[in-house]
Amino acid sequence: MAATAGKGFAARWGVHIAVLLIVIVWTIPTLGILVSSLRDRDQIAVSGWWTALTTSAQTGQGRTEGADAQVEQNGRFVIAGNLLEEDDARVIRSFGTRIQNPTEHEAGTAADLGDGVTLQVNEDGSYEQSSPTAFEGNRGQRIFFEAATPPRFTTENYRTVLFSEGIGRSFINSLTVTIPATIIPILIAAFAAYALAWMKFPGRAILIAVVIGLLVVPLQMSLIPLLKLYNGVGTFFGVPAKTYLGIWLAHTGFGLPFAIYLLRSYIAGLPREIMESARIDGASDFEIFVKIVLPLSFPVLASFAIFQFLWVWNDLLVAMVFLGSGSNQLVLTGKLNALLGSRGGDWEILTTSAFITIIVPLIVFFSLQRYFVRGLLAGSVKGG
Amino acid sequence: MTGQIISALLTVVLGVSGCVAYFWGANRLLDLIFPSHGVQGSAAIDNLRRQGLIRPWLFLGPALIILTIYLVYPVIETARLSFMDRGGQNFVGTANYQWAIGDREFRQAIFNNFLWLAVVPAACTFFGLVIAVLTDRIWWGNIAKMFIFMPLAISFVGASVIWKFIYEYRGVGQTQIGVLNAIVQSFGGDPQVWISIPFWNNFFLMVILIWIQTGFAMVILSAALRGIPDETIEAATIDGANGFQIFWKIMVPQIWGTIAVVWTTITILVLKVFDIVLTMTNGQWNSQVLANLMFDWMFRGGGDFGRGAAIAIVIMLAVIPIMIWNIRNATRETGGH
Amino acid sequence: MADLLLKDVRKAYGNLEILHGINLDIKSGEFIVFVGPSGCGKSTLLRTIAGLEDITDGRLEIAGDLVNDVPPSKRGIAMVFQSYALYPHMTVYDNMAFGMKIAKASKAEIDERVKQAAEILQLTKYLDRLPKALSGGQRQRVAIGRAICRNPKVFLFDEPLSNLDAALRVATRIEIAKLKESMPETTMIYVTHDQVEAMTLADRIVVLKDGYVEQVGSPMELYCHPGNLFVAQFIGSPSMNILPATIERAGSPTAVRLAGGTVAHVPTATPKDAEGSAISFGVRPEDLSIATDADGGVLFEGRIDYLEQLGEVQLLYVDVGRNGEPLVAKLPGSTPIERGSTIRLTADVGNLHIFDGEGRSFARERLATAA
Amino acid sequence: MADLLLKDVRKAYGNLEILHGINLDIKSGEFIVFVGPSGCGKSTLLRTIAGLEDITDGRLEIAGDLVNDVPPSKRGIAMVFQSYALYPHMTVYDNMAFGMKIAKASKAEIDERVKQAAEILQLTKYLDRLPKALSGGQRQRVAIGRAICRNPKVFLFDEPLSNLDAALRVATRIEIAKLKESMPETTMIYVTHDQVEAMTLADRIVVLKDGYVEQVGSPMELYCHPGNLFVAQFIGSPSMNILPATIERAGSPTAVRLAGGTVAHVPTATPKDAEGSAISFGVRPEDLSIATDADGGVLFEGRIDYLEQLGEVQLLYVDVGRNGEPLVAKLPGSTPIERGSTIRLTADVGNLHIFDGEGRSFARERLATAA
Amino acid sequence: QLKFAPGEGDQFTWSDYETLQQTDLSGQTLTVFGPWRGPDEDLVQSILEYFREATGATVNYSSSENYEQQIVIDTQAGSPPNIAILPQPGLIQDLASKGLLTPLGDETEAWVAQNYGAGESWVDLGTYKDENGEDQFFAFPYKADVKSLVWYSPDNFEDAGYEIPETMEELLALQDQIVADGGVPWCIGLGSGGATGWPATDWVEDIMLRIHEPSVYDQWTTNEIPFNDPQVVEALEIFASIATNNDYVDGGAAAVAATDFRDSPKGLFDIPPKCYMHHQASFIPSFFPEGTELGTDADFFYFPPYAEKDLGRPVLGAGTLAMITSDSEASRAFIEFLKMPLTHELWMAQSGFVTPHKGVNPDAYANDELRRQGEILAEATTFRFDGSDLMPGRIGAGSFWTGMVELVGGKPAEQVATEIQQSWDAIK
Ligand SMILES: Nc1ncnc2c1ncn2[C@@H]1O[C@H](COP(=O)(O)OP(=O)(O)OP(=O)(O)O)[C@@H](O)[C@H]1O
Ligand SMILES: Nc1ncnc2c1ncn2[C@@H]1O[C@H](COP(=O)(O)OP(=O)(O)OP(=O)(O)O)[C@@H](O)[C@H]1O
Ligand SMILES: [Mg+2]
Ligand SMILES: [Mg+2]
Repeated sequence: MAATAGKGFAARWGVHIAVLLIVIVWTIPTLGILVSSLRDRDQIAVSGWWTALTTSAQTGQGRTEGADAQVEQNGRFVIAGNLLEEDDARVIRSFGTRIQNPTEHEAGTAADLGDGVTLQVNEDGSYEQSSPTAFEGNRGQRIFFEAATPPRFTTENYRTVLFSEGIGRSFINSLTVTIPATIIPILIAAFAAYALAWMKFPGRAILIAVVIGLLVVPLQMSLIPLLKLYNGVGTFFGVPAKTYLGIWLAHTGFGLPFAIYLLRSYIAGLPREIMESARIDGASDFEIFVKIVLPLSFPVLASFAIFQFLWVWNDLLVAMVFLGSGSNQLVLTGKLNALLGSRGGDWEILTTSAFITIIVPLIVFFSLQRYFVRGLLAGSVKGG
Repeated sequence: MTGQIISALLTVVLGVSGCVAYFWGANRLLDLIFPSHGVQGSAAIDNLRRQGLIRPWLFLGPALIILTIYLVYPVIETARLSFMDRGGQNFVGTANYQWAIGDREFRQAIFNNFLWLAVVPAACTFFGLVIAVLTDRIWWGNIAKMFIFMPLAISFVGASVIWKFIYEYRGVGQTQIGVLNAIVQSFGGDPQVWISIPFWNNFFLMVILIWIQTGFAMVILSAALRGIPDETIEAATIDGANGFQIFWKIMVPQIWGTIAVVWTTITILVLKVFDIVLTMTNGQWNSQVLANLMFDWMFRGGGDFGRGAAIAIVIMLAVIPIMIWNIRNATRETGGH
Repeated sequence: MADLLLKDVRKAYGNLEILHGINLDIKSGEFIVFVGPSGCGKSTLLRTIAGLEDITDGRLEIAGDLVNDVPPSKRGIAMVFQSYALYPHMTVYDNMAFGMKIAKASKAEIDERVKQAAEILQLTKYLDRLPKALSGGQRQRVAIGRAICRNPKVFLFDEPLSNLDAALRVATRIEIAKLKESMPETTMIYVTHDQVEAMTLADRIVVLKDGYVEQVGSPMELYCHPGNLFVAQFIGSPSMNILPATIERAGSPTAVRLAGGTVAHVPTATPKDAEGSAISFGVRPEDLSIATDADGGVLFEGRIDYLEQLGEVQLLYVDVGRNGEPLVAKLPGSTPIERGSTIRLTADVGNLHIFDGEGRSFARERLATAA
Repeated sequence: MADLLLKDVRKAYGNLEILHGINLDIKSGEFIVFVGPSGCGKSTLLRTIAGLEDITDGRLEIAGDLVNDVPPSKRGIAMVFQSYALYPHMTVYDNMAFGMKIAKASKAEIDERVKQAAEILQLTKYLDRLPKALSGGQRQRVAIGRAICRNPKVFLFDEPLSNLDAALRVATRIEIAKLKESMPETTMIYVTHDQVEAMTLADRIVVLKDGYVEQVGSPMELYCHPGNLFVAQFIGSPSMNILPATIERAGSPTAVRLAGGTVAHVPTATPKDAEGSAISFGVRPEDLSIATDADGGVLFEGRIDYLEQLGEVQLLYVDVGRNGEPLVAKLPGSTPIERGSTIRLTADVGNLHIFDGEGRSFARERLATAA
Repeated sequence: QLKFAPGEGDQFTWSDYETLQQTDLSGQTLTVFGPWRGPDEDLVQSILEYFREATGATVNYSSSENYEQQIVIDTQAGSPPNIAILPQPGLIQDLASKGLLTPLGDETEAWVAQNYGAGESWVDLGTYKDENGEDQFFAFPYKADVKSLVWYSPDNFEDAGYEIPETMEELLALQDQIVADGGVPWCIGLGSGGATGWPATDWVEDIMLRIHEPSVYDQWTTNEIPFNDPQVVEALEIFASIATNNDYVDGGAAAVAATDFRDSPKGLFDIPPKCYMHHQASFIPSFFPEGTELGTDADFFYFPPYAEKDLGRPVLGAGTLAMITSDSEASRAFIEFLKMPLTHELWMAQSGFVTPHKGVNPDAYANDELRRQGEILAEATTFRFDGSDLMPGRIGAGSFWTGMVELVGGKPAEQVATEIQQSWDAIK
């Protein structure tokens, strides 16, 4: 079908444009996170993230040096210096000495501050203040200015996050939790889904109903009874209650209803003749499942794998409860979370961690995408 | 570090292979106990019949056990707690439910939940479907999909930060750092405190969930779309159907089962979702929803398990119609089997 | 040993009964062909035998054992599905090897048998392809290959050659015949629409109609002595011409008066009480020939309405005044005939058929005793 | 007006070229039949014409317009797919009505046309069913019904009758012929494996092989004057007997010496330089007859190896010493013949064919000028 | 790695360290669960390090974004940490009443009464009803926050010529003065995600302590007087008169609820300034723009009392309380550790730590600001713990918050108070 002969101009470009529009709308918030993760906290809170991409006018303030920096020139006392740091890329447009009016004077002009005192601030930040009388005090004049600020980004946030202590360990912890917690439910659910779709036994309809019903069980409700159970089992066998096995099973449990539900609906839709044909070829249910159903269910297995991976990867609560919150057991999300201050204002860290955690799921998404093959069933049956 | 990697690898391999070993071994064992190969005539057939009785349960076994422990047992526990007092120690009859019915916030939450249920699943499924279809046939479709998928992968906290910065409000005339208000202001409008406008704020919160969950719908639906036999689409093209007609009349009906799955899943998710409400408004400005209310009663300030459990049970009861609808679907599908 | 016994087998989908009590006794090693109009239940019957459909009622025995509840894999069958039912994710090779792999055959044996089947079916070039990259006929051949690679007690073929071209069809048909010959113990049940296949392959043909068995018999039996109107018309192509007639004189031979007034003397015995009753008179197109003057018995005379040249033969549609329904005659392609001209046709009396008011053949008593 | 012009049309899947430059000029209102061995590219060619496959190279014109890039829906075609391609979620009625609904036909008109098509195809009972509850033949009929409900400029049929029983097949074939007659302007392109269909329906037959056009011509032309060995063997069933021979004397008639030593005088002109060259000699089974003593020219003599009774005719497989490859003869069913006996066969010299070393007919020059 | 080498620096009471070394806990594990994360976690770890070093115990500290939820789950499920440190008395009450806490004993109770400034109020704070309804001392206060602070920019005050108000009357006058000068007096931001509204509760509590006797405050937090008592409504109205006055708050009343509490102090430092004052607890400097120097660029003053009411210098504060959730030798030793002045001094010497412990050396404070906060705490005639924390969670971390949002949204104080009272009634 991919080869169907030509389409009109509208059809050919319309789709591209429509998709592009949707993608843009969808990406704006994500882009916001990305940009924010490259800014420092102060910027995040004072200007919209989209302004970070362009040169913007921002106000700043500085102070002239104290009286001890003054030199006497031609009978006037002069203090000279620079408001900006050496490598500051800002260009000063205007300045003022009263905070209420920071743009009173244009850069490069001399402002009369009264009593014969003049102040000139140039675009590059250099200033010269001169006065007929000697300056006093070691706190200089406050100068406010408006400067054109070129886009400023920092990778500092990423460095903070990526090089924080123990991040490697929590990354491995996360993988240790996530990989089995993705594969185990797939296996268990696929078998169950096959049984619910293609095997005959009493109570099948009821089981399907139960599975759907269990979809809705709020995770929070299960935590306490389960942890109690774990502790009970732990003390009974004299083993720690919080183990990897425990968290795998927990994630498996929470992911199963959806997995069974999704897989069953797909597996039930496979052409019946193929299954029958295998049956006639002498295959047992187990063989049919492994050799026919599994390969043909790749698209749906892949999509479930993507989600389960994602949920487990981004999960914090279950990991904290069933694995523990000590620094040795911390999963990546937990670790990143621990980087945030107690009052959670560290948006730059939040956005940065959001971007760091996104990478692995995206890789998973991309690598599983190719199992979304078209026409997997093509050529198998005629009619229908 | 390497030591840790090795032990992690070992754990992973052990965990996964244990699971594989169960299924393989259990089936093998069944074949050994009731052999059907190499046994003559009716014995083989009898054994086969026995196998047929047992095998479904081998397949279902682990799932059932895990579901029972991890979900059924907690549900029963929850149901029990919903008749208990706040500490879960004393039986209080239906007091918790009576309280709920009389509670203004609870009724508010029910109303809002209906709004959510009406909008979010439909919107997610619709957008997901449209995107899945559109991206399916262009060369950069996978990349486009990745962008739609991204919100799902961004941790929830990350997402909530950015939506904060979308709805952020600064006083009239100030520089807006929220995209929405910046746009409104640039068109000469007055900035709004979006999330505090009662009733409408529900929709602003819904947008977030739609933004996140569309990727979910998209992924599942694109897997399903790929399964549609191309021939039927070709036949429709030849019958003169245009893109829209093919979409609505040929593709959608054929993946109807999957659409139902996506719809159901998102509906249930909507019933369960509380983090959006929690982080954005915590139910203030009339934006409460059941799940957040439940969470609130369960864990806030020590919690009241009784009431939390009662709300949880209400949430679960809300799923019953969806359950019935799904079972109907399932039996219709399998009717021919 | 693979006798098959069907006793009053019924199959219903919901309330809709498709098979209404089928009785068949198939001997081990027989080659049985099911024919019947589209939708009469051939595939259903085959699927029932395979165990793919539950039997709603009745008994199915294979080799003496009741197998109503035996799963397909234990019935020792191989089947070619009408809709192919290929494994879409496996190559042609794997599709054919699957059954043997399941049966744990050795690699070498699998390879040999697959290669051999591929050779026969001219699939060798395509062994590495997936079904979706095959043409319709190639897919069908894979489906056949899959069945013949295995070594079952019973073969079930559901229209296995429908998508093949004539040459391949003949070749494959002959291969199937050979296969049968090489496995004298194996029972084959074959559904087809092709008369030639049915006639050449079958030991016995089962004619089905609307879920009932109409007649069972050897090909020639069905051709020469159809038990009823339906079978008479169904077997043979173009089908037998049926004309209304009345029995002028019963007995043996029977004198039959055709609508046109001609009287034919059919060497079939009729009971006395049938005299004067309205009957159907049948004659096959190929049994008709041009009446030479020498021939006394001109049966029909009419204008040639339409003429189809098929090369070796030609089909004549002759208007004999049956409300526009033409009489069909099949004459050698070489006979010089012109459309529009009038023609006189006759037939050997031995090839004339008569059926009573309910469509049953008057010769059926004899058939019944012969069966 | 729906002339179709294919100019050097090529189609490749990846590196695999399936169609190697097809040239065809189809006149508006013609009935064209594609025949060819399984996998030769018939479906592919049809799909290319429909616009379902991109043309890799070449030009496709419909009614004078280049349509290489015109989408299928704009080409004014209806198509019956080899694999049916029914809409699984629609009832039979909706399947058939879909095209018209799309075209915004009135309810009444849709209803009328669907009902009428269902009547013709004997589907009336099944209008409310979903495809999955139909038999194979019923599904195929729905696919046909879907096409004939519409009113296209070009009809494309891909083996539309392969799953139908003989009677229905004839009936449907006649319906298609009638349909064609009622729409003289409509072009029909039809893929089939059935000789009878090809011969009876076609204005012209296109013989394809491995993605090349072998010969195009009217049915009788192909039958009587096959352009090459392939066509000669492909058209006609059982296929033409081909035997090695040498030209003893070129000219007209040509004297040909068969392997057995017999000399036949074939009334085909051969060039002088062909004298002494090894050629192929062909004779159709149905052109063979038992040599009476009166006949001078006994062509073959041999033992009857195998005998197939088809009712009206019988097929004889005669061992004439060609390394076990038998000569096939088709004789009237009534001729009394016994397996194992020796038989002498002859044929009318007008029905003998000779082909040069490359398999081309010696008569082809005449054909070429005639075309 | 110990932050300050034992024995070095005489601002530390190093003798405590030697005492601590007497306790040998090697081989024992102590799990501590606390609210501190990020930079705060580094601080608490630096303190725990001394405990590890001296006793040989393994100390695992953990925290979580959902720590309130987590502690409930862990204790309920029977796998609690040894020590839980929590800032919410309401939550502690809950744990205590379910019998999940171990009493610290009379001795510790007496120790707090003796050694902490305003000791009795701290003892009250640590005393909760156990599952039998009996009062027990469960929670040991460690680390306090001073809430009665107003932050401002000295430069801006100087430029505008404003004086630090010494009384509430002066503060209210200053407010009008600023408006008259074309400025905006206050930045108020109540936004805090799920906890939106809480900064307003601090305002109301501070006002309560300034218009009524402390006993009224206590009656209020225990609901002995209803929430909609006129005395409470009065406090709400005073707050509303500021927060809903478009002239008084940056961005106008609408912005109050919408602005995040972490963003709102930034208005102090904008050019031109968006506001001149910001009422917030001692932790807020972490949200000041980077490079803001305390003392020069930003400073605080005590939220003054009404001169006419003569209620002394009330101070509103908060703090974290340590409890034994799983008793062990190490847990006990840890509580002893918390009693040591050294444990307080070590944190004081870093940042963000104020303590009512009278035995600590004030020299240990890392800077003047902390020291001044410590002084405010020490000079307090009345110290009251954050009222919303004292109230049951459903109120203090629920309807009180939402009520405040509604209040600034323009709902009459009377009605807001009545609704909060109703929700309180609902959980009785
Ligand atoms: N997707 C594909 N990729 C590669 N080869 C293909 C593909 N589809 C078809 N083919 C090959 O192209 C050739 C022509 O196929 P096509 O379907 O046109 O044959 P056909 O003439 O219709 O045969 P049949 O009569 O068996 O239906 C076949 O050999 C087939 O294997
Ligand atoms: N799932 C079903 N539900 C209801 N009716 C069905 C179902 N499957 C088949 N039928 C009906 O049963 C009848 C017999 O079908 P079957 O497939 O056995 O026919 P068949 O003889 O194989 O025909 P064909 O030659 O066309 O393949 C048909 O009329 C068909 O419509
Ligand atoms: Mg069939
Ligand atoms: Mg084809």
